[in-house]
Amino acid sequence: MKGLELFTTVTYAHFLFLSFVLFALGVLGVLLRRNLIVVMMSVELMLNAVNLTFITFAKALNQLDGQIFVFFVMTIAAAEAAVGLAIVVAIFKRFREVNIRFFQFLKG
Amino acid sequence: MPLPSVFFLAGFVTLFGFLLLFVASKIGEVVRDRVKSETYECGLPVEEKVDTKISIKFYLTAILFIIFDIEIIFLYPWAVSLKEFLAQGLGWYSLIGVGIFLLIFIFGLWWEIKSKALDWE
Amino acid sequence: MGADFLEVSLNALKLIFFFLMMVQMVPLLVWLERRGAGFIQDRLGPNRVGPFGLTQLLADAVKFLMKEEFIPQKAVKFLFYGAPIFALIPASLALCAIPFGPKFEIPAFSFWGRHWGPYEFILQGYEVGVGIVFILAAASLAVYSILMAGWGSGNKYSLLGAIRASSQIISYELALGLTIVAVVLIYGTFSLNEMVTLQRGPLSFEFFGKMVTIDFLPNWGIFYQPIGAFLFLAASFAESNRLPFDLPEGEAELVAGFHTEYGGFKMNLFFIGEYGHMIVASALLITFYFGGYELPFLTSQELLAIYQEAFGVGLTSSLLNALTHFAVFMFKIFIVLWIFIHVRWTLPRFRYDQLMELGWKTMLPWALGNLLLTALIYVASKTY
Amino acid sequence: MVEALLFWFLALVTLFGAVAMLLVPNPIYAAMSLVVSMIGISGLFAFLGADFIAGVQVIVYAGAVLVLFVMVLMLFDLKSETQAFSKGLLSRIFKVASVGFLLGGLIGVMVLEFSWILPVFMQSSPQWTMTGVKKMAQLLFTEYMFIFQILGVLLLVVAVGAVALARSRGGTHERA
Repeated sequence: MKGLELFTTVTYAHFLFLSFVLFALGVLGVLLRRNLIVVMMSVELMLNAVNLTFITFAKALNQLDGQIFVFFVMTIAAAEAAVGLAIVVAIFKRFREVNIRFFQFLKG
Repeated sequence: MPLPSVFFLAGFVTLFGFLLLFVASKIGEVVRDRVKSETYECGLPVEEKVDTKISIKFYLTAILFIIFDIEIIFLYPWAVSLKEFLAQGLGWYSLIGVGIFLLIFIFGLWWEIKSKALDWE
Repeated sequence: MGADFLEVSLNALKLIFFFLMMVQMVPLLVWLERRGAGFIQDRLGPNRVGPFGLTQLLADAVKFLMKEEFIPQKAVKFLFYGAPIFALIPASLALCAIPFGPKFEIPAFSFWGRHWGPYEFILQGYEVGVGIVFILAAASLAVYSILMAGWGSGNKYSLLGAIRASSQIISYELALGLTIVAVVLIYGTFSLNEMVTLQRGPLSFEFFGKMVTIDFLPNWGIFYQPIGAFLFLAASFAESNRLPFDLPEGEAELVAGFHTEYGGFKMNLFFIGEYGHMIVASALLITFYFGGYELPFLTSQELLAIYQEAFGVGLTSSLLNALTHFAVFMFKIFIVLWIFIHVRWTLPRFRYDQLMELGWKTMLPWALGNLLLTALIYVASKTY
Repeated sequence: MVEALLFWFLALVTLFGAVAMLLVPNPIYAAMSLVVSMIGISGLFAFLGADFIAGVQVIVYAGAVLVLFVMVLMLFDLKSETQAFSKGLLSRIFKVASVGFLLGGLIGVMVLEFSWILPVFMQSSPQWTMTGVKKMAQLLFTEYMFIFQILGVLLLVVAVGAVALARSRGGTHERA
């Protein structure tokens, strides 16, 4: 069972690794997707990956500050989603689509 | 949190629903009909619209819900540990702190009501 | 889930039991609802099939099973089938976190040449430390099945009904959340089991340094939170889409709301989900404000002592104790469910703008005021 | 052993949701897969003993933020998208490669720093979590009181701003 230890015991490293992968997937979503709403969802995923890191360290260091920061990050994320979607709806009203192509209209 | 139990139950419920639907689909007799599988429109011919307009109010409601929901969630840790605050002599301190927060909350709600963001005509 | 094989399997069986109990209560409630409607409207209701029409339920179930399974052309297949299955999950997850009775103990015994240690079971699917938060989280997922159904049907009435329903649910969730904050404040815990424990005995509380005890009243939450209890009841009507808040399926406007395209067993699953929400709401109301599974003037320990005197210490008395409290809890739930049914056949439906106005401009301020008042009185009475 | 199984199950659910969100062209399906991912993450929080945060995660993300996303997507009625992914094979390869580089760097740092490879055990006793919430509240309402107030102001600003933005002049929908 020596070789299987990676799978049979869960370590903090597992959580950190998972959160890195989630963060990378979020970055990929921001870079590759063209729908503004999906881009925002990818940002939410990145924030969640960071939250996972916070909680992992809170547990590992036995300090609750990490949990409080997750609380704050969630608040910011919700606020960002609210304003961001309001902007997306405004863009949709104007251009009838929510594609990052919209940014080309922002040139002065 | 008893995660294994929660996931077991969720899995069981899903399986239960799936099996019931499966059995129901096998028992009932099926008569295919072109008209039957059309979208239900109270018997009128189906009218295709390019986009169904949904009032922007619904989405505004959802946005305001997010904001107020977060504010309410902030109150939970305070409410649950008010006894401990009182035991430490921090009762009024925490109440005033949360009171200021709630005043901002109430001001927001008042503003939304006054600016007619919550009116449905 | 448990230490050894027996405990794990018993716990799993317990979960399945609670889920099936919820499913089985639905036809009973439908029968009660139809008979109740008949009673209220001075007519008979279903009375042909079996005694008092009770086997009407079986006939209905068979009818649902025999119905043709069909899917509209425009529907998205995955969402269309997924929505009714998903509709069951939030209610059953929430129901299993509510305590239905006190703990009962199985003493150690030997069987099959093995020693099986003493077990302790609780009449509850699983015990969650942060019970209320868990239930709120599970209940907040209910919106998805509605949205999935509305979008997956490919019908504009369904979509409009779904968006209406989800808007309504999230609007009333705010008032509900605020009343629950006041409840949490009174008890100082998230755990439903602890709340039930705290409501034992006669009404007694510390008021400006004096202990006040009123012997003829039980120590129930309703005496601390009368406004909160009423707000909670009203908000849970809206959360479970019951009349007078059943705007999502206002027949005159939207055919049948988000389940316009559904029929047969898929419809039935939605029904189970909806009634499940009703059951959860009444169980929560009982747990918060009406003493949970406890009898008014006899705590579960006292009753256990009485049973132990009669049957001796052991499995019989503790099991009898648990079952008695289970019956008490079910009785209380049925009273609340009868209120749900009675209101449905008494009050007319709101208009949608009235509904939203009630939610945001009346219930939310009242819930806020209730919370502030509770907090002020609580802190003032404990410090001076 | 049970813990390891639970962890891998949750990790797979989370990763499945995230990958599906990345690859599914239809934005509504993407939002639904993100819901799955969020629930997985909340399970991981509960695994790490942060029960309250896990509940809040589901209430806030799955119950509020993503409902808003799904509702807005339904409002737009984007049944299928003409172009879900960005164009250009070369730029795509470049993007994926740079993200891979980032991920490799992160993992490299973690592997070099061995001290985090400690086994973690699931906290399931209700007592621990209750005191956890209470301790958290103690910190939140004393040390972080100011940030808490500031967040209240921020949320007020967001509420006002979102209403103002939603009512700004637009094409398709009438002014509310």
